[in-house]
Amino acid sequence: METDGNSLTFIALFLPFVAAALAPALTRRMGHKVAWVLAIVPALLFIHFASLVGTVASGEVVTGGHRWVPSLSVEFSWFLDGLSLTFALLISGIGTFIVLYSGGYLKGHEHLGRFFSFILMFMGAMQGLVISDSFLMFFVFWELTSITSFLLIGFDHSREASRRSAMQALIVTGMGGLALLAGLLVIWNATGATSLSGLLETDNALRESALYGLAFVLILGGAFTKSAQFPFHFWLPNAMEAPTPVSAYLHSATMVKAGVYLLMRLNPVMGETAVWETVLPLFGGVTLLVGGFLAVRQSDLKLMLAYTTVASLGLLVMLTGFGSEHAIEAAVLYLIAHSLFKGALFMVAGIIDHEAGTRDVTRLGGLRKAMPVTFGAALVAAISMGGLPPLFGFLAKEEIYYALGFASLWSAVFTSVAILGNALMFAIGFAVALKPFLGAEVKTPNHAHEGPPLLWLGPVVLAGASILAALVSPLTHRLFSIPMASAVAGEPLDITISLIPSIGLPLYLSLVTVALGYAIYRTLGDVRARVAAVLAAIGWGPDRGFDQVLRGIVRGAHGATGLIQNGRMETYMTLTFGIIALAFLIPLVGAGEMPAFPQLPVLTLYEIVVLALAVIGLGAVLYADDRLTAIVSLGIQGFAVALIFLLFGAPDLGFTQFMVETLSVVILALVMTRLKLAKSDHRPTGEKALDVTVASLCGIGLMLALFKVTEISFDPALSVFFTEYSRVIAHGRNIVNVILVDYRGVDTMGEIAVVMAAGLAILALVRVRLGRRVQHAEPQIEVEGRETVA
Amino acid sequence: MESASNPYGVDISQAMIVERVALADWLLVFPVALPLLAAAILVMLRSRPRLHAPIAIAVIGIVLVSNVALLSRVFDEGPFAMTMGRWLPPFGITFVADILGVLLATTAALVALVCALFGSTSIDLTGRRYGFYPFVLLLMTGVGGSFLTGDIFNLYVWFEVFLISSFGLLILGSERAQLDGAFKYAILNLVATTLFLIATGLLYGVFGTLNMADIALKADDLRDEAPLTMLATLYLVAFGMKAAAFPLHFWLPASYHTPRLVVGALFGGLLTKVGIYALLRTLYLLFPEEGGTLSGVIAVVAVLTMIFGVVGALAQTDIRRIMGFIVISGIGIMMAGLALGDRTGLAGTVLYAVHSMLVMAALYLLVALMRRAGGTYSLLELGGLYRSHPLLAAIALLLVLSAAGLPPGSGLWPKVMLVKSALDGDAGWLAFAILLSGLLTTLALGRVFALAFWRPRADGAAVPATPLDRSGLFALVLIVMPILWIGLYPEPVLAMADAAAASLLDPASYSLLVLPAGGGS
Amino acid sequence: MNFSEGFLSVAEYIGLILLSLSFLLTTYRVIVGPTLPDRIIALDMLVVVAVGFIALIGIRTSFTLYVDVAISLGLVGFLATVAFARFVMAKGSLWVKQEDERNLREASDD
Amino acid sequence: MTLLLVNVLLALAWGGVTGSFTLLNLVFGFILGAGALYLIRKEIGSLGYLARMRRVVSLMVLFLVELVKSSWTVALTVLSPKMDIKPGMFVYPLKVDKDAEITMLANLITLTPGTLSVDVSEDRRFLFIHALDCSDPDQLRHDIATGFERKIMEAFR
Amino acid sequence: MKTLILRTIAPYLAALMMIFSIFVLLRGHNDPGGGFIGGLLAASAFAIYGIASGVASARRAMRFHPMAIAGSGLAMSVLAGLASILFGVPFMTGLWAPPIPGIDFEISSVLFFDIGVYLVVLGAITSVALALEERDDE
Amino acid sequence: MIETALSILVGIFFAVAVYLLLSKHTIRIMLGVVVLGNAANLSIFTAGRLTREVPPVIPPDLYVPEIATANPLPQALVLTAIVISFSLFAFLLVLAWRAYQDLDTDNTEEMRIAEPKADPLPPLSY
Amino acid sequence: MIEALFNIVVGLMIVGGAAFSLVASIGINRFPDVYSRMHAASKAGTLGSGVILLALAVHADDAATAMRAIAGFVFLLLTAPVAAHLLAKASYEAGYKLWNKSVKDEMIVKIREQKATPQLHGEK
Ligand code: NA
Ligand code: NA
Repeated sequence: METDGNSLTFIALFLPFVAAALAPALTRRMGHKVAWVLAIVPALLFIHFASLVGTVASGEVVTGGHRWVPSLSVEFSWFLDGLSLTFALLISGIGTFIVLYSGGYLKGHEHLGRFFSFILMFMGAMQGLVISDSFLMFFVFWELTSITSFLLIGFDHSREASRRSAMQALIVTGMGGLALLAGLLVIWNATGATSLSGLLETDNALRESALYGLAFVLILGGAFTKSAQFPFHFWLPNAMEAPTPVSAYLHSATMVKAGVYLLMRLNPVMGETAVWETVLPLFGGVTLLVGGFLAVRQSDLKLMLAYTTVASLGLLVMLTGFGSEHAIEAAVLYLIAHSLFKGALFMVAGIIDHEAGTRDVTRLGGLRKAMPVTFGAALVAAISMGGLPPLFGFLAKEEIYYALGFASLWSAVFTSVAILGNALMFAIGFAVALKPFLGAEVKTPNHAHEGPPLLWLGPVVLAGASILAALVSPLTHRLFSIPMASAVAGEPLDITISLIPSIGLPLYLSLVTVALGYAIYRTLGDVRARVAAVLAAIGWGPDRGFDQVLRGIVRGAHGATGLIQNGRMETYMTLTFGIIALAFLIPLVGAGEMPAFPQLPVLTLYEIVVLALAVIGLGAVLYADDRLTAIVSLGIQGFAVALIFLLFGAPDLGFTQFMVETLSVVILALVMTRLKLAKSDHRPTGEKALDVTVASLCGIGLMLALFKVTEISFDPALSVFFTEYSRVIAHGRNIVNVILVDYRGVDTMGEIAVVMAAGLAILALVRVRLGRRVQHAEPQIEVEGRETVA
Repeated sequence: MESASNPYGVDISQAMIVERVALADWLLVFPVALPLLAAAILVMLRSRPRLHAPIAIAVIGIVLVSNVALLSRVFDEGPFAMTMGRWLPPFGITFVADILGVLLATTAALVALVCALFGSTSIDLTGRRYGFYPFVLLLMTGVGGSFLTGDIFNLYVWFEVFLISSFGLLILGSERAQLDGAFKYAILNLVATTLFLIATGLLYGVFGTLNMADIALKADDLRDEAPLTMLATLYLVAFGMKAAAFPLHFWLPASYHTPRLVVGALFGGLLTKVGIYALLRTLYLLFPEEGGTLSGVIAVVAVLTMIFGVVGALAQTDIRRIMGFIVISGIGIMMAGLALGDRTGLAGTVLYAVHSMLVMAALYLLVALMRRAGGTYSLLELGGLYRSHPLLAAIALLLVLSAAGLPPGSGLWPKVMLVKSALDGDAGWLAFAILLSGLLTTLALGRVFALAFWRPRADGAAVPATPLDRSGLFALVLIVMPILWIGLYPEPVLAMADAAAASLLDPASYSLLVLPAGGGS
Repeated sequence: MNFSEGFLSVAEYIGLILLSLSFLLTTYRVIVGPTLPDRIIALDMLVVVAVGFIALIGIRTSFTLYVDVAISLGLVGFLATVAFARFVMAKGSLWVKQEDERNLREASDD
Repeated sequence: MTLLLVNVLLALAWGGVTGSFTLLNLVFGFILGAGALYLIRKEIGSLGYLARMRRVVSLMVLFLVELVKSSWTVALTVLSPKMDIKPGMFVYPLKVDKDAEITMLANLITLTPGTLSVDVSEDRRFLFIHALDCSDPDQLRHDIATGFERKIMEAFR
Repeated sequence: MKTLILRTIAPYLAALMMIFSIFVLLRGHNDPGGGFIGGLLAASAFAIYGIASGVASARRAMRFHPMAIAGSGLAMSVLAGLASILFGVPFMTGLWAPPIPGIDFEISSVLFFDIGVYLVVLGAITSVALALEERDDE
Repeated sequence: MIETALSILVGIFFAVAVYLLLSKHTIRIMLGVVVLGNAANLSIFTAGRLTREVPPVIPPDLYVPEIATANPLPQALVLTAIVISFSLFAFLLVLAWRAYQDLDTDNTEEMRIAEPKADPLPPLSY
Repeated sequence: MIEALFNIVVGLMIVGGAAFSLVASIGINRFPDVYSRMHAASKAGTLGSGVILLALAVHADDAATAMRAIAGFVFLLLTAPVAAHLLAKASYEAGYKLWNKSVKDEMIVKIREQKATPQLHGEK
């Protein structure tokens, strides 16, 4: 292990965020040219990571970290091996050109600064994601990529489509993120590892754990949503609502690959199991085909590319899942190739859109003269995408066919899938790269000409990189492909494929692919129509399903909430008291806390009369047929209670109860003079039955509780103490009052606070009144001097 | 002093604490005594409402500082107790400064300070004359007292103090909707506190004591003969109602959107959390075994609450009402930790409580400013705020993320802890529910963001960039800072939450702290 | 216990019984009304009887502290009656009408 | 001067109520009484005291006798198996004209069973009285005029 | 209310009730009574005064706004509790001055606390009663 | 066991309180509040065990009472509770009146301002 | 001896007072209308309880208690007639009629006068 570059990596993790914070201010000052300044940041990152390539290529791993949340065993730690370093290089490298490209593409946009800020934040998040070591740090950055992409997709927020796509991406990837979190925590549980590097050292622990299945499903939930695997693929094409630099960066080269990264990262500890090798290829294959077919239908350049991206991601997942050495090597090579050519093609599509004013492939043609540089870059990228030599894509495609072959029926199926998928991508790639440039000139909304270097620099460099990487393939392999593939496999691998084709099955398969692809390319118009017809016949897709689900949720929520929180006090009260009754009764019955049959009391005649008085008073309150009678009757039960207190040695209580009961009646009478008086409380029979039941159960519950409590022998220690010291230390003979003002004076302090607050609140109620009976729409601002009496 | 207070020659050490009290121990009293005194003085200064805001803000600020000092002392040197009136515990009322109570009290003071600042411009002179600041101070007194007292009946009293002050705040202004909301709020809360009172009466009848530490000591001996499960259930229902747990939550959505929003912020920030706090205390300190019996019920309630809350939020058009339901959803999440009952889960609940106090208050303040910027509370009409008020939008986004438990908000960490705890405890379904509620919260609040901020206004007109009042925005920024801080560097608060959880799981040490002699009775 | 004490004790008990009966009878008037002032008078009298009852308990228990309870009750009981009288003045005419109607209805029921 | 007297009386009452006639307690009672008088400062007219003590006592005696007598009558009425009453409302023309005197007269009339002061006319010239036995209102008017009213005028003028 | 009899007698009754309320307050430590009951009695006195002589004259008799009285009571109670900070004893510890011969009650922080209770109850309840009566008078 | 009698009485109080609180009419709910308070107070009083007629007051000539007195602590608790529930009651009553005044109803069924019946469906778009 | 005499006097007063209260409570049930019931309530009732208070005064050991009991009696005498007056006046003004077998109603004139005057209630 290597811990060199510790502090630099630490700085690298924060640098993009610092730049993001500064971007708006800088942009305000420098305009779009700020791109040159801001691009220094990813460039520096690239240089930093490039400096580590040698170390990593020699088989070492660069790690480092700081304490972060030790209470939760969360470190702020990073881990650079072949896999993460390659990703980091792609992110920072492509990121450099994306920043530049953005400067050209959004020149003059009023929120350019904000855009830079978002895209730099995203860059920081993505970079953090791939080099994180600790699980939670990984998760945090994972979620940050979702959130920043939400902001970027919704950048053009005044359009509903943008907002919809942003929400869609947030929800779908958010859902995956939560699955991922759960998955990581399950893995933590299963293996005890809290970091990726720690996990990789556990070998078979996870595979052999009973939690493997759960972890697998959850991790796949994260990976598939992020990498737009069927049936979660729909958000990605919709995300094309984002400005093109975003599509080029997030939705081709970086973020969508996070899912693939996750699968690759976990392959050494989760792969090579039957489910892994079944589920991943299956979903990957389906995604490849779905992506390919849907791409054919499109005529929008970006959408065509988006669907091929879906297809490519399917291919990568399929390969990763396949699990063989060649499959992993193929996945690694294809991932690198795809990042380069897809990034370039998206930028090309953006340039065309920017310069010609449309991205509709059917309305474009003959731009090669006006935009030669762009055309060159597009052509090179398309060739790579088509898997033709001498580009890196060719190496990848050859390796794919090596990996799949026709070894078994299982692999034969996937070989066919791969051929079909690659052919479709071939066709689309060339459609994007050639159609707008070749043929007769078509009149476009804008008069097209070559864009500024800020725009074409990116595609050119990426296209060049595709060539260069292929030309020096042994070096590329040694520095990037082999360390990465080894990391994915969890064991040293070797990659030897080069531009010099060896005659064999892979080459034949490539030729078949090219032939098929060319055929599709030639008949693209027909195919498009036919696919469109098929899709129209199906008439439904997960994209529409998303809307339906969402509306369903909102409607359902509205209905359900209206049912429960229905605004009716009666419902609230009945339910509440029903639960209170159960709270008394269930434990008494269920937990064996039922009281024994209580001893019957011996009472004097006048005690009986006083108790009876209370009951009579209550009955009178219940049966009173007007409210004033009820209030007067209320006085009876109140007096009876006071007399009970007096009879059982509580003069203070009786005293207070008399006063309070009387004052209650007084206030009732004062208030009643303002109420219109009508007879009331005739409840329908059913309701009455329910109310009586609930009320009786509550009453019985409390009665039984008191039976139970009073049958226990009582510990009078507190009162003995109070009595003992009431006079000799606390200077008072009235023990109750001594308790109130001394032993438990704090209670009384709270109590008078209540009294004062009640007085104040009542005063506010009585005095602060709306002068007129109008509903004020503006509750924040109150009219002065509403008070009538000072 | 000694001779004056003891003219009868009684050995005072049998009844009273003889050691002198260090001045630093008074930090334990200030969170209750100072706001109470200030409230009294403001009521005396009724006719000078202009003095109210400065005095109240100053006093709350002092309390906050004193709380922070108390927190750092407790965290460094361990908990301590003070028995009021010098009477030996369990005879006097004991206040206990343990990490759980002090952490929550400190957060509460911060929320109160922010709301007091916010109110200094949003509450007019009539509102002040009729008690806005006294009510805020009394609310703080009640909440602070609840967090610090070690006596169950005293807890009831503090509950009533903050309840009545919440009534006062709720009706301030006397709009029609306020009166309706306040009526439901008041009656249902009265039922809850009365149940609390009845349960406490029964508890006293069983144990003969009110000091929580003393009860905890005695519970084991009485476990066979006393109806402890029933008592635990009664407390669960009473505090569940205060916490607005489903299906005892009705009062909250009926009322929280009706008062001034700064009041909503105070309520959303403080009140329900006191219910959660009380549940933690009763179920883990007083009835650990019975709480275990009830954990299944609590877990089901937790799930229903968190899902119902967020479903309710999705159903609303009025952004104020959305926030009410979001508050409820958070309660469900805290109850999940309560049901799980391991150290991670409890720490998650405590941390979530801190997070929720800050975020819910901030959300209500945000709504107030959104209303001021956008002119309406209706999601059907709001729009265009992203363009007109970018700072507000940024804060809104951060709060949305916090509430949904996403980075870099403060909600992430407690949620991680709770999910971890659920998975550790083989309660995968609980973990699933927590995550699902997080997702739905993202949806509900994400929609608010998309509709109110991103979407242009329906009439197409640009929203004027009305300058928001300074102190309001300042207050919001002030409360957002700790939210972001917890999101990025949760360790200090998390460590405290963890320590609080550890102490909750060790009721014996609490008892030993309060009753060094092992109980006087 | 000598004769006079015994006599007193019996007298106290008889007094309590008589007052209890008085309570019941007065309560009966509170409940049956028929008019609002009838109920109020009866409630007022209930307070007065309670004053005597408390005084009697004071004698019986020799805890003379009850006398203050009795006095205070007399004072606030007066307040209640005043408040009710005020109410009758403000709203009484409404009640007269309602009660007349009810009495008529009851008369026709018989 | 009268105020001072009333205050002293209040202080003595305080001493009686608290059961302690020490100087300090009386002084305290005096202070309390002064406070109470301050509260009702608007209502205090002039009241003569000591000079009329004898006549006041005479009034009280008359009242007590009347009280017992008529209580007995009412008790008999209540308990008689066939209740034979002739209630009614009559007007009593007042000779006293000071508020305090009118009030005292009305209250004494009320306290005496069988009669009940219902109201004083606006011009304070008439007292409306309800009597359980109103068969001979003139007799009732005469009894009051020569009884309570005359004694009150003797005592307070 | 418009009645000569009540208006004439109410002030005296009110004064008597006030005195009695103070009596109940001061002896509360030794016999039933105390600040709360005393306060209620005092509030009843003002309520009767208000009903009989009009709210305005009741307010004039009080001089201070009843809520201000309540506030001063609460402040007094809290300060009585806080006073113990000066003596190194916990909050709310009773501090007793040497007894004064001839006076039934002892001067102490506890007494001030109870007086605070009295004032709070007096102020708050009176405020409510007068506010409600006032509405009716309109 | 006098406690038995009072326990039954408390049960009745509680049941009546609940029944009144389940009414739709605010004034009846207010009556329920008063009865509920009494139920709670009596239940504390009963749970603290009962003693006949001996108040917890030390006679002037003693330092400590000679005979067993009623348990003073529940009395103090109930006293606090009475005061508190009275305060709350007073507030609620005035609130009910104000609600009646401004909402023109004393029927909770018709008090639907805060949560109106026709609650609009939130927007389904984005 | 004095003690015994006091005891007997107290006992008689108690029974007498209580009996008077009982009579009063019978009275308010037997009398035909609200006005005649007031006679029972405000006098017989007051007297009954008053006598018991006086009994307490006689029975009390110390002067202070005796004084307070007498003060209580005086309070009763002060308040009871006022209460009765208020209720009677209010009832009459509200329109509660006298018993239909009443022999006279000379107050009806006054009510007619009042109805003619514009302000019915209100102090100001
Ligand atoms: Na009902
Ligand atoms: Na209560």
